[in-house]
Amino acid sequence: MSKKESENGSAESAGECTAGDTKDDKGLGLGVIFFIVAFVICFLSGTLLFPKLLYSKKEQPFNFNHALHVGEAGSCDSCHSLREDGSFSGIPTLDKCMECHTEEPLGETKDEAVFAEMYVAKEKEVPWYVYSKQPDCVFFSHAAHTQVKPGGAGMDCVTCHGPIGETTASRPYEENRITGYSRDIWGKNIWGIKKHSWDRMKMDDCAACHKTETGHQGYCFQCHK
Amino acid sequence: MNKENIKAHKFGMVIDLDKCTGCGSCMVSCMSENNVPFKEDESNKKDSITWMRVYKLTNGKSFPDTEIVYLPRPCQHCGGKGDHGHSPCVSVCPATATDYGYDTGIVSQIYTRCFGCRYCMGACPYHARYFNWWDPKWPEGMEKYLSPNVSPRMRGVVEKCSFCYHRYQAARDKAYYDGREDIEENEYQTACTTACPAGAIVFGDLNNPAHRVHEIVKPDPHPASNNPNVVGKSRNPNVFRLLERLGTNPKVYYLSEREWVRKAGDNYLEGEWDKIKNHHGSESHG
Amino acid sequence: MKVDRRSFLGLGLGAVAGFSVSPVLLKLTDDSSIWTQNWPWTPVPVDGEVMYESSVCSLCPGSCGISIRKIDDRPVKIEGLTEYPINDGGACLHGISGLQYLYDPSRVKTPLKKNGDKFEEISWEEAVSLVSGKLADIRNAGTPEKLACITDKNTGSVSGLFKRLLKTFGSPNFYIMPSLESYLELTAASLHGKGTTIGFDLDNSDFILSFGAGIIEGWGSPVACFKANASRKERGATLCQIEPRLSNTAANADRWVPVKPGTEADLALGMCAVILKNNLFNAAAAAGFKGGFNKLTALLQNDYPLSKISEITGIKEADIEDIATQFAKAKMPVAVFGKGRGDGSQSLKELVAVHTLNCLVGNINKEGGAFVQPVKEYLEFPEETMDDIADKGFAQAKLSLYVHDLFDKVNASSQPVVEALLVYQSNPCYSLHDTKAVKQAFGKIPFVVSFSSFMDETAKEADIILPVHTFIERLEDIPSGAGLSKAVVGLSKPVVKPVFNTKHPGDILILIAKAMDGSVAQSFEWETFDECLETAAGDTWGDLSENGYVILSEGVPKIPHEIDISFLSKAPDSVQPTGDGDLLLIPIDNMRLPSAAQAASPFAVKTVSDEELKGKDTVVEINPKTAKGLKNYDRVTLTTPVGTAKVMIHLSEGIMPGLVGMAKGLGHSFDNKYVSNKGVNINELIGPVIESGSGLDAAFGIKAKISKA
Amino acid sequence: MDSALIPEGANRCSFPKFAVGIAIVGAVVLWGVYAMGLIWWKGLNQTNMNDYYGFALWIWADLAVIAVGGGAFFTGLLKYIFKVDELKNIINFAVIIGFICYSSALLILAIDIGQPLRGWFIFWHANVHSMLTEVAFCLSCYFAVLTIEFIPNILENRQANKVPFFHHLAHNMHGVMAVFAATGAFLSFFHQGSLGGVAGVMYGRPFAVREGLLIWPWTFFLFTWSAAAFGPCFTLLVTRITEAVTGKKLVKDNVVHLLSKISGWMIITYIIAKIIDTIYWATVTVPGLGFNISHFYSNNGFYGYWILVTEILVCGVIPGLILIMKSTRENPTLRLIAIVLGVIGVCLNRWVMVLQIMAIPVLSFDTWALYVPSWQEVATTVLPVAYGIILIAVTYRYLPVFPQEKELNRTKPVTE
Repeated sequence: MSKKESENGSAESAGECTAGDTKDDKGLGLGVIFFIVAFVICFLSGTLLFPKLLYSKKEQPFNFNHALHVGEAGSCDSCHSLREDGSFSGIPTLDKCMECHTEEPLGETKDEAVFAEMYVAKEKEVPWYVYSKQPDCVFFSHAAHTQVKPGGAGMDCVTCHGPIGETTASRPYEENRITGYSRDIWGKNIWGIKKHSWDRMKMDDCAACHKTETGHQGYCFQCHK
Repeated sequence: MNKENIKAHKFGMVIDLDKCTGCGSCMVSCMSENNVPFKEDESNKKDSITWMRVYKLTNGKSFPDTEIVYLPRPCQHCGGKGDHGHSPCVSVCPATATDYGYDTGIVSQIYTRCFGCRYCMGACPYHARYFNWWDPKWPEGMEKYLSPNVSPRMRGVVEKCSFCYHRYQAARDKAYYDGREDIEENEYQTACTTACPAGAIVFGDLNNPAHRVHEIVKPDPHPASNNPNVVGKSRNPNVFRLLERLGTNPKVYYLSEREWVRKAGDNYLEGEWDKIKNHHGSESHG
Repeated sequence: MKVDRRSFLGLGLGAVAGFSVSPVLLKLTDDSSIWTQNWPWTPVPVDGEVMYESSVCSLCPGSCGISIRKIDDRPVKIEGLTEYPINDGGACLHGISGLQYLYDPSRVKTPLKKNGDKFEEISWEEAVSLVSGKLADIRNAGTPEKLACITDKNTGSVSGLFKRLLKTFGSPNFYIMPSLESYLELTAASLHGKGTTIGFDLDNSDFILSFGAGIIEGWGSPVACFKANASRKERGATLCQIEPRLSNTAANADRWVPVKPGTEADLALGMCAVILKNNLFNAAAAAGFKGGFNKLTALLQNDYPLSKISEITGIKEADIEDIATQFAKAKMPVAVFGKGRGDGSQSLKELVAVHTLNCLVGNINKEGGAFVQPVKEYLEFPEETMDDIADKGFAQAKLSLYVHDLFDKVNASSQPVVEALLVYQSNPCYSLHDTKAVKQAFGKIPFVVSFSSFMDETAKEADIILPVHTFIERLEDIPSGAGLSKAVVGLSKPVVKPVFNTKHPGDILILIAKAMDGSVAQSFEWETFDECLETAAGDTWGDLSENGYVILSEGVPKIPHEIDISFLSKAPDSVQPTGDGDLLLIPIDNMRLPSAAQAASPFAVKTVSDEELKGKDTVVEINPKTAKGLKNYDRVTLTTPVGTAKVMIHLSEGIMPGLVGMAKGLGHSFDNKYVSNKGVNINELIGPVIESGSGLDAAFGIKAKISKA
Repeated sequence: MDSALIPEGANRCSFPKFAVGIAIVGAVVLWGVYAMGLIWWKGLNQTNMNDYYGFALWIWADLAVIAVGGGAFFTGLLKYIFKVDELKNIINFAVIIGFICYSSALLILAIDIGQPLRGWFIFWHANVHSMLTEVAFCLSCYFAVLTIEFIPNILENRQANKVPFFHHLAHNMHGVMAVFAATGAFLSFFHQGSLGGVAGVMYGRPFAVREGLLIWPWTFFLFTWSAAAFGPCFTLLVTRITEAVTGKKLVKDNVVHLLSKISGWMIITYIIAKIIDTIYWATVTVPGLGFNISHFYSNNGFYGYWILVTEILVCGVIPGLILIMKSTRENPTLRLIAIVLGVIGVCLNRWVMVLQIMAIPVLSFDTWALYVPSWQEVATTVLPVAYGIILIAVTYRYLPVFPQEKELNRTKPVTE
């Protein structure tokens, strides 16, 4: 709006003050060119360069083959399970891993060797980066979403987490330099455009789904603590 | 009306002031449960964060006819005029940092949304809302006892009692896990309720006639005949609410056999109390 | 080509427009919104699996069962343990704040040795060798009786080990701090014979006559009392509270009878007289009285006529008669004693007089009455090995009967009568009357060892501090007492790894004993305290470790008891307050402020009323009639024969004119800004008054003056 | 030194003298800025506010400056919409005062909130039901309008006006100013009103609560009306002070008389409404809630009936009467008394509607809560005053604020 006004202003003043002065037309032309060049550069850098600056990349401690584990263990909840009190256990602890693994590697990958040497041998938990990590103010009940009806919503993991179970390698974790949030919260697409239900995990996405599924976007305390 | 409202809960509390001993367990249990900070000098009660505050009331008579009663005051979780959910604080918050959960009747407070204008505090006649005048600081190492169920607050935001909403969430998680549609009365109890050694606090669903709180309070679902703003008045003559006449419709009820205590719950013009006391709590009974 | 103003304009506008239609603005707005919501200095508690562990609280004699909620290894909340026989789910504010003690800023983090005015850190090895070396010197000098020890109680394995150490060392000088349990045992000893104790069946009584017992002020086992009080309301049982001030108990009672302080014994005896005169006593019970029932009857009838009692106590004759009659006629009456929390100064005359009411109406070992039975023992230590030095030393007479007297003796003598003092789980430099004198005595004792978790007033006076685990870091048997109608022993368990370089007190004693020779080392053959407890508990251990508690006795004792009233027959005198002020300063016990060994937690201090503490000032309570124009929060100087203090005024209609009520439990002086340097320690203002006939410090107050500051 | 910037034909004091004056007031500004920095850095614990006094001195100052700044919108409304042409001689100054008041109000709000960096959440996450949201939106928009109204005056500076673009811009903006004035009046109506609404909707506070029309409590209308009534008083007062300081007559008497007259009638109508409101509130509203009005004016060491009498009679009825009667209105002393009383009256009203509300106990067992502001609060409250003085001094010196100045001071060029 300010642009329009100023342009009008300047055109008017040009017309009134220096009518007949042809140099101004040239100037205007040059202005337009500069405008277009600046516009394109800024637009492109805002779209392409900006995300690169905004996020820092962090590699996971070692590569994790989800597809392989799903094949061996069966399903997501073999490792990412609900506890008996209904809370979600999240990323498995070393103890959980060691229910299947042994001191000796089961396979021959370099990653498993790292796991065995760096973590199992030292009895240290693996410091995984959690792609879907929500901030402290958020309460999220996995039970409410994954448990079957009539109590729960009976959703599957993919709806929010995407087909992570089919991946054979861990992608780098991207952290927003301003907020410290995982990139998965805003989503890969810098415009915030989502094609799949799992492309974004912002509050509005929760609210939109709640609105569709329950008729109401939900009250603050349903998801905040 | 949406699906969630059909089976809505209305969590509330009734506190037996004759049993209350003023021991302070509820206050401390609340602080410990909800990561309430503390500071060097807490003797100025006007800047001391106590979601649950125990007031001391006296009957104003001189020695030896003096009487004392203690009155624990959590957030009253007002339903607002006509019990429509427009609590005094909720309707004034400019940033929607507090809302009324129509599914539970609980008034929320979202610390990350609040920017500290304190309008809600001005609007609340119960002084149930507290401001973080200081950044909370724990002595070295003590932050290890903080509970992950309640976010610690930052300086410059308002906080208040949440009826231990996280306990409701935990109870629901358990119910989901067990494949139950709803929670049992004893599964969701606030930290003050469970801590009270005198058993003076009863908490439950005011919409559920099987719950003890409902049995004691017997809330009248209809608006009071003399004040359409008042809904949910108790039909128990010994039960009252604080400042009921304002139409805030608190969900915290109080119980006392002592008349002066019941009278202290609200403001009355001269002679007014004597006219209504016998009908108090039962005026819309018939 | 000329680059002019318009080119720049175009450039600028293009840049703005380009960024505006790119995602930058939207994304940055959203990100800055998020950025302002999470400040890095606000702690984010780590989430994990929720687990509950049960244990027993030993912060006070209440011995409540507690449930500790943990997130993975991290305890986050203490709550009452449901179905525990004492508190069944209830919890008091101090227990709930228990985790604050774990991380208390004043915790002693490692063994310390005093060097001049300062403490320096030493290793455990050095600490143990210093203590054992010093003790060995005393023993080798042939004066083992010059080792003294103070703990909080007589029962339990840790106190047992301290006693064992002293006995095998050769010293009889083992003392305990006054507690309700100690007074119950004294009263029982006087009326029913040594080795017995008294419990009150408050849960079932239909008429509770309390002589100042702060049933909801922290008296006895506080949570059990809160529950009994609540059940009283439900049962419709009566509570009649006799005390000079409208305490919470008085406020909650059915009847509050203000009495002049210090005249409770006379009142109780006056009521006895009424009961005797009106033939309301239980004849069968009275028939069994030993020690001169007739003499007592005659004494009461002559010396305690209603009119005189009324004048002494300030209570109307009709009221005295009425209360005595109601008490005697009640189905299950019980008279309860132990002013305030019951752990302060008490007069044996008063205790015995009140309990005589129980005896007269024949409610001993009846439902709803007073239960008299032997102190329950559940521990059996192996026989001590005693060498000559031990035998000789142990046979010596104790320096004094009670702990307050010990320090008088120390102060009175020019020679060191105590060469070394061990202090455990008690804070005499804070909680005994005339703390200045107590500290002076500490200065005269050449070697003081404090077994303490905190740098409290007493630890500060010590030469060596051996830091012990707090109650949630250690295994310990916790026997109940404190006037409960049942006897329970609970097991306190370590629910968290020790936060600092501390040790279990039992383990420290074993280490010290092993570093010595002779009968001491031979009597401590266990490797660890855990082993010691397991063997000493014997048969009890299985149930104790499995259930977390064992009920030692419950219900009405079906055992005979004797009643010996010879103490009262001697017509002992009542104590009088010292000084010549026109006012009487009395202590106020309040649930929110612990008064004994354990200082308050920051949470507890936060709950303290601004009618008791304002900023750094103690607020004292006076009746407006006494105020003489003083207003709320006026500053005054309070002077007693023992000390002076600057305090503030709170006007209250709930206190008898002529009295100044001051909260107990304030005025700590150690390094915890949330708790210390707040108000005045009342024990700095009150001096001991020894009761003739019992030797107890029975000071219920002290004369005082106030003048405008 | 700076004579090139001074409007043509105007007499101004020497630059050093001016600089010294600015420096003195500037020191006060610095003091305020220091306090502001403390508050931002250390937090609101630097104030004496507490959980009972969530709203205190600042909110009063905020409401007061907005009320007295109401002269801008009301004069604008009269000038541009109702075409009261004489007012063009004071409209510039009214706008400047309004600009100062509103920028101060925004600054105060920025200090007052606990998390200043989140202040924009009021727009980003707005709750449309909150009166404060309405205040924030209208306040910000109206501040933008005031800025736009102020710009032409700035562009009339001798040097700026030499730039043809600025010259024409100023000219054209004057042309469309009616649109902005209308917008401003509309916005002002709402935010002045919603500031009143802030108090009126607090139904938990019997002293504040009022019944009303639809969603708007009566205080909504009373606040708008009082701002329109007393705002011009403040404009006149500041003009009078400026005249006294500069030793010059800047606005012709007929303009002053006209504005006084309008203000007088507004005050009278307002005060009648206010009296009716007070009587209704005292006899119907609060007794229905169990309160006798003596509850609000007794049992404390400060708030008595005097405040009610002062606000309504001394600072309402009296100035109103003085200003509606020609003889008294045209007596400079009486007029000055009236406008001073008027300004005090509206400020007192805002005080009562902010601070007294907070002081009064509502729970039967609560007590009065009185509060004394900390020096940081005082300094930050004085800050806008000092800033206002500087801005007026600068604009007066360099801009042709008063169109009649030259005419009125033609004969005898005097330096102050």
